[in-house]
Amino acid sequence: MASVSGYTSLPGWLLRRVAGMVLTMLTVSFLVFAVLELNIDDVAVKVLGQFSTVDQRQAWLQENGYNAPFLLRYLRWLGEFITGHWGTSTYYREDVLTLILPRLGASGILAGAALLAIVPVGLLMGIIAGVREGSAVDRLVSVFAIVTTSIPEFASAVFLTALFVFWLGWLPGVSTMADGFHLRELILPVSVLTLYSAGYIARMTRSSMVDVMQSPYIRTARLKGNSMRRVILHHALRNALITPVTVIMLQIPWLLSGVIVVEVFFAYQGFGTLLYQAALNTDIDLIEACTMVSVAVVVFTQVGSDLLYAWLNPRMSLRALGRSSGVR
Amino acid sequence: MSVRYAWLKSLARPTAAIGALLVVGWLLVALLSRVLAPHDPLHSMIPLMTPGARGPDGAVFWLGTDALGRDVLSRLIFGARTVVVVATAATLTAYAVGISTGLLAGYFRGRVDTALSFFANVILSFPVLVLYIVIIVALGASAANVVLAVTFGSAPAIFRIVRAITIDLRSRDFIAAAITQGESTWRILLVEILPNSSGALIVDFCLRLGYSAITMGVLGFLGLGLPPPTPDWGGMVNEGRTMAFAFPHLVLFPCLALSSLVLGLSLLADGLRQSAGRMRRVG
Amino acid sequence: MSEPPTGSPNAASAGQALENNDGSQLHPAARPLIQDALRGGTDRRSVLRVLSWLGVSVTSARALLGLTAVAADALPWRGQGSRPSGIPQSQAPRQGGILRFVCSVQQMTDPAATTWIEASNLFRNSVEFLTYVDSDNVTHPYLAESWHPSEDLKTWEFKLRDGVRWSNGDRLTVADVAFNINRWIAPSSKSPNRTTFAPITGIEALDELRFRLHLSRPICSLPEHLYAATCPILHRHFEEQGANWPRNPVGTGPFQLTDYHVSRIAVFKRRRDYWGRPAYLDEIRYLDLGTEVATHVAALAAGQVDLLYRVTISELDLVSRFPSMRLLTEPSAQTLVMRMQQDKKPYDDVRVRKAVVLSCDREQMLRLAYRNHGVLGEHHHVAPFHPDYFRLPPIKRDVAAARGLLAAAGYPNGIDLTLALGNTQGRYEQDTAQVLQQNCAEAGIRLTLQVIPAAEYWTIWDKVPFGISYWGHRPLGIMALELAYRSGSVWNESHFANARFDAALDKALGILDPRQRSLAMGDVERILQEEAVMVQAYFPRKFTVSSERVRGFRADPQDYYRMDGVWLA
Amino acid sequence: MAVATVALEARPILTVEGLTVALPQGADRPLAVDNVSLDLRRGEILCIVGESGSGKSALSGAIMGAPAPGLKVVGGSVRLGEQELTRLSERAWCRIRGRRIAMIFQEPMASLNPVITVGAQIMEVFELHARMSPAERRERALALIRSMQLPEPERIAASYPHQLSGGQCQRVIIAMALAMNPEVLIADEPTTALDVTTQAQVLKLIRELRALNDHAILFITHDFGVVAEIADRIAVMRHGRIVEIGEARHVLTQPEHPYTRELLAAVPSLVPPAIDEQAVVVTPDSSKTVLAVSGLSKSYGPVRAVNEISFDLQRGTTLSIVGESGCGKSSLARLIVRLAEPTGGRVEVNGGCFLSLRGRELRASCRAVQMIFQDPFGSLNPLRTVGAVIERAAVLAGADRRTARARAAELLDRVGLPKEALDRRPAAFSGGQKQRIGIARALAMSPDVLIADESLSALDASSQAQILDLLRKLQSELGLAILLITHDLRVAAQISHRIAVMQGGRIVEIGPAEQVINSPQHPYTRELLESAPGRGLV
Repeated sequence: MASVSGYTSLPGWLLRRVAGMVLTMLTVSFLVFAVLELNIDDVAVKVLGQFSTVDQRQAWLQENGYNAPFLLRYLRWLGEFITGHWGTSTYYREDVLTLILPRLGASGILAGAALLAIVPVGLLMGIIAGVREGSAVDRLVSVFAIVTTSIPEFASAVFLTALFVFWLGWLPGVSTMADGFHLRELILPVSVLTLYSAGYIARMTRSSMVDVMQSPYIRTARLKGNSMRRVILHHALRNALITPVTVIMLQIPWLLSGVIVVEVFFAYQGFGTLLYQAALNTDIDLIEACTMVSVAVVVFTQVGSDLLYAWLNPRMSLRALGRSSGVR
Repeated sequence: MSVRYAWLKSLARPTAAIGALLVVGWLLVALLSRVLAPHDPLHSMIPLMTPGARGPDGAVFWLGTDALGRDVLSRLIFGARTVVVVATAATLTAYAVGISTGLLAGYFRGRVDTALSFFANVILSFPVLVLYIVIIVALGASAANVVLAVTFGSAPAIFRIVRAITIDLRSRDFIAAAITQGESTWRILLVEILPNSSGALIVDFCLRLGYSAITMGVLGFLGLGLPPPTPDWGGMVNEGRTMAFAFPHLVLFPCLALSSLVLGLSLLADGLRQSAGRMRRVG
Repeated sequence: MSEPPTGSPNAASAGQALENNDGSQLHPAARPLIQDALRGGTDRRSVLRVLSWLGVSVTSARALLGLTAVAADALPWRGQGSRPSGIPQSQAPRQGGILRFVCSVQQMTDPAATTWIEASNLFRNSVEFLTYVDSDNVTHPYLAESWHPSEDLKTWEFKLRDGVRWSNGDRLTVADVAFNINRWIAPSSKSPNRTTFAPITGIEALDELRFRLHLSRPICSLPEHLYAATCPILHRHFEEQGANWPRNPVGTGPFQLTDYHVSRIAVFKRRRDYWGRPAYLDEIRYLDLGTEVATHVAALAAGQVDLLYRVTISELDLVSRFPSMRLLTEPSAQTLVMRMQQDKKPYDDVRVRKAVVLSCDREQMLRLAYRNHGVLGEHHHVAPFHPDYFRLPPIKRDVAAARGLLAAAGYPNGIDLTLALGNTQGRYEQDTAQVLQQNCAEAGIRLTLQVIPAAEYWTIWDKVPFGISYWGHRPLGIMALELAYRSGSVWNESHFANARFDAALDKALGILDPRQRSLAMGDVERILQEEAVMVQAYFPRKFTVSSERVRGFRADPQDYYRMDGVWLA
Repeated sequence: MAVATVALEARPILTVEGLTVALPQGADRPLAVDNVSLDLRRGEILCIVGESGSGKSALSGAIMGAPAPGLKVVGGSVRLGEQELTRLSERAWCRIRGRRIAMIFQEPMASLNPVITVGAQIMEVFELHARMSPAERRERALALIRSMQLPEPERIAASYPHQLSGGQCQRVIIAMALAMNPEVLIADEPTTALDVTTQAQVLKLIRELRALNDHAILFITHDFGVVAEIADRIAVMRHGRIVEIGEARHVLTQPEHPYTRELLAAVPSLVPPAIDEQAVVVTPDSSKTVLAVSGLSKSYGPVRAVNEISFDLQRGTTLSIVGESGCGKSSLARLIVRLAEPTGGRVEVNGGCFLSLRGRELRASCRAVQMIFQDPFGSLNPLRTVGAVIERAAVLAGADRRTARARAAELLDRVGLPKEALDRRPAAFSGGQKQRIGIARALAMSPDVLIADESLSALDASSQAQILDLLRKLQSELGLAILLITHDLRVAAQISHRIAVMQGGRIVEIGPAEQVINSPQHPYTRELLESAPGRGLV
């Protein structure tokens, strides 16, 4: 971190952000607990099945401590959660931790693959369009970007499946990875994700590139005798990529728990489907654990993107960072 | 060139013009839905007729019929009304919440700002889908819940935009002048700051409308959307999806409709952003 | 009682060749039934069915009645029964291979209390039943080698098959059976068997393999009930070892459970030491691909799976486009019951209920929601092809009468009702509801639909005043009525409590002679229609799809899929 | 006067003939540069002077073959030595720019790449134009930095642009420009954004480098003071054309073109105008103190921005507070007007304590002190018409709606704007006119004290002069007390009765204007006076 202007308050800043995260997680977990209170008595029915009698359900609720006052239950859950006992899922009958880890892994693979496709495509298009502002390429990229971000994920999923699975038969229809990992099963979900967010990244990179190309130091670079190519490579890119790179970091939370539609459509056993199933089944321990994980991911990526921004952009002092993080 | 003409001039740009055309087109369809729709969207006739097929009484079904024999074109037209009404209502409520909190946080800063920003951060990191499902399960699926759910999803983002603009405008001299002349805070917020942020807000409003329409589609797709038989594009895609490969028209047209509306809004927003940008440079 | 026709040629020889499996004395009712059937009085197939209840050897009875073993399934024990005839004989079954079956893997701990048919299909490969009922509803010996009832049908004596080994090595004895029966009828039992077998007062062990069941009132079709999904015979230490079958899957069947992950996968491997003929498949993998049936079809098209559990009407067109997919279909008594809870306003007024039933257009519902792939129902949950069905005068849709009833009930300008549904079986539930919505609109009933996510619907299915619930196929009409409409029954979702109906039900349950029983059923059906308990418009056919590699698999109306006869070409 | 003339070479190194640059359609005139011809000899500094929009920057861009986006060279020729530049290929231009002809810019901080160290940006010039080993390049860069009179070259080379001051950045840019010892150096408003003292040092540096390496320098500026300091020859530009060109002394003392004369007259001189000629309606009443500030201070954490400031202001008199940027003068203004809360001290307005007022009373009594601002564009709400703004101010001062409308018209007339201005939005006015509207708005509250925070620095010379006249007229007519905040001593000299000089948050000297200017006591005041460019103009 040498380049971050030597502030000793780096640990202080990090500490403050982690404290912020903990407070956010606490508030979110409390809100989730309160929201789920709306249909608390469904939990028993979900466990005992629809043919259990009312008294059986009451007995189960009593036995598992669901009849205790709301606050006590929340604090008990919090105590267990902090000490690593994330509870057992009422739907899957398995320990929450052993459920979440493989799903996180699966979503990690999907997110990684998606980023591998989205980032180069998005950045490249953005840069080319930004450099040649107003040219045919620029208009083409802008139109592509606007059109692809306007098609909802589920629509493109339906079209791509109809095309590649049923009509051409090239690709597997489902990515359950039931018998081992098959790269072929990743192609369709990743292409849907790429289609949706590559356009967004391209547009953002383009506008950042356009701003940089109009700044005074680019004129200085040209008037120093740099050829256009050198101006772009040595001067423009390093400034233009600062914002896009940090915003790409903020795509990670979306790739984790936001792509539920894609995961549900392709029956991909990822973190999104787990969260969706948990929500449908009012599986309290699982919902809480998933929420905590997704909040942690959101905050870590925010902190990560701030640090990346400070590291790439020496102008940014850490104190300024603290203030700006709220604004971003 | 006064501000009012700037808007009109911006529509001259090709992208914004196409965008405006699409948006106004769908608005008209929504307004005149009763007149335009050839059939009653809820009336069942012959199921799964292909587009262009002719019914027994000679009536042509331009876009075919769905699994229950209802005319897809009429459902699209009435669906436009649902999307326009619900998406606009949702976006407006999100804006009401977002603007009021954004202005307060941006103007007063200090504890108010920290508290509201923290709360916005909390909602942004809250898994919105859990909230959708719990609301819809607890209170039942209805247009009001979709509006509530979309508002919860959009308000924090709007809060942030308005807050950033307010912080920027607050440092301008004409606000300092107003303060030194004893202007009341409310008038400063509503007369001096808010109108000046309208440029950026209108651009975002168009994008936000598109986002709400897509969210309604996703909710419909996951079966959490508006209750049947309300004609709603997301719901139509969900209903038709299982037969999509045999009868693509059930899914193709609602997706095209939704995409074209969102495309129109994005193009309009893009056009307006260019003109707002140019205005800022000229101003 | 119609007079039996006289002078059928072989009436005299009826008695000689008939005998019970266990050689015991023939039940007195057996001979008159044969003579009546031979005289053409009652339908031979239902007589064969009754005889099989009475413990009569099916082969001897069939010979007498001149029936061939048309649909008898492959029976797992050596030597008896033939290959399912529907499959071309040319190819000898190939040993081995892994079958991938798309079926939701649900949470399940106690097979006796399971509520999902899919879950019963899983453990059906590992744990077995006392009797086996083929798709012609004829009951065959299974774990019970033979049985015979007392004259008053209140005492039933069973003899277990010898040499049957549990997967943990123990021998199957009466102690196992006693453990299960007592568990079912215990007051604290969470299993629906408590209602079905309520009349059983106790089980008396005669020796290691023979036992008697004592009943407080006669049930003629007891052996058939013993094949219900919730009646597998579990090991006697099942409860001591934690009463969680997936955790320690002890069973007598041809497959052994090795992996069980809810909502993901369940794996069964073939048991070498199975007492009957070992299965052909090496391994069965049940894959849970979620509730989107379209995704299942996509997986089949891409060759990732071999067999789907079921498909709904919306996938038919897609399946027909793939030559490699084979559509298997069966008529089935599964149906959608749109019932109204009698103790909730405004449904407490019979005129309101009648108005809803009268305004329903059954033909349009079947045509639009299920594209005529099914049989019209008569709002009393008994299917025309049920053996104990009694034909009532046809129902006519009468919107004017419905409107009149509403006015009489105090709703001159229409009424607002809410119908809750969960699409638990598929999109056609919602389509059916929307047709009812249009029908009711004509009668001034403004029906709003409340669609709830499937998983969530099971928490409120018996609480909503007016809701759609799916009922699976049962071989006898009376079985469904017993569980759904007898007052106080576990699954009585419509809170229908009518003494006259309960009495009519008991009467029908006690009658052996199929013709007499269907007469009694007439009263039962009439009460349900008069009380307008439900709108029950049609009985949809059952569909499933398999790739052409799969052989020996039959679409069973009850979804009771036996996998030991299945092999991969 | 200009430094001793250097022996000029006969043949010009740079000759420009009939150069014409077209503006994009829709601009207010067709051509940015219209048929300009000039030549430049080695060792000579030719100053091109003109108001903003006269096309002087467009000219420099065209000469470097890189016109600003939207502009296009449509005619004429530019010869560097024998080489005709207008028909050069881009590759050929890359070999000339930075090696034979170099440029320095107006915004020093923004003209350096923020993410690359300053040293690397200098070494890049050697990389482009010379074959050197990296070590040699680094050595040459450090030598260059040292020759720019910058302290600790190693630290400077390793730091980023935002870590250096404006003056240091400008020196780095000059180092970059002169790295390959180019024959021609174009300087486009290099000192406009700098403080007076830094500006003086940079001008001195440029003159020394010219003498040392015999560069031909084309110096572009709008400030005649700077022109007087540095120019050998002067060219005056207006609407894209050179209206007058000649020896510096000749053009400054006997300008031939009327426009040149007009420009020269608008330059405020250090000699305050004779008091008597003012039509005094309200005599300055030295007895009545309208504003008394004592011990006022404000600190942001460790930094004491305003440190124990005390002064008082009498009715009808003007006090100027002069200081360089960062000395705390703007913070002082904001403290008085209660836009910021002080950490100590008292402010009394017409005897009453102004600081202790809260909420409603503050709003009621704040009309006594009004303020006009620096940035004309930011001082008016772009969406509201001028009439609405002033009427609102009048209503706040207690007038009812009807009289407010009339009052607005009267005030506009008083500040010299036409009545039709009432219904137009600020975008339709020039910088000077916007300041007048600001003044009208302040007057609507009929204040006793008017604070002008750098209200003139954003205007060009002619508008500055007009606003100064207006303020003097208003003071004499209304008995207004004016507190003028500025960094420009000459502006202060023109209007103030008394002047206070601020440095590091403290008032280092205060007294009658004429005494502070002619016999300054404090050394900092003396340095300020000497740095003010164009002393020769007096």
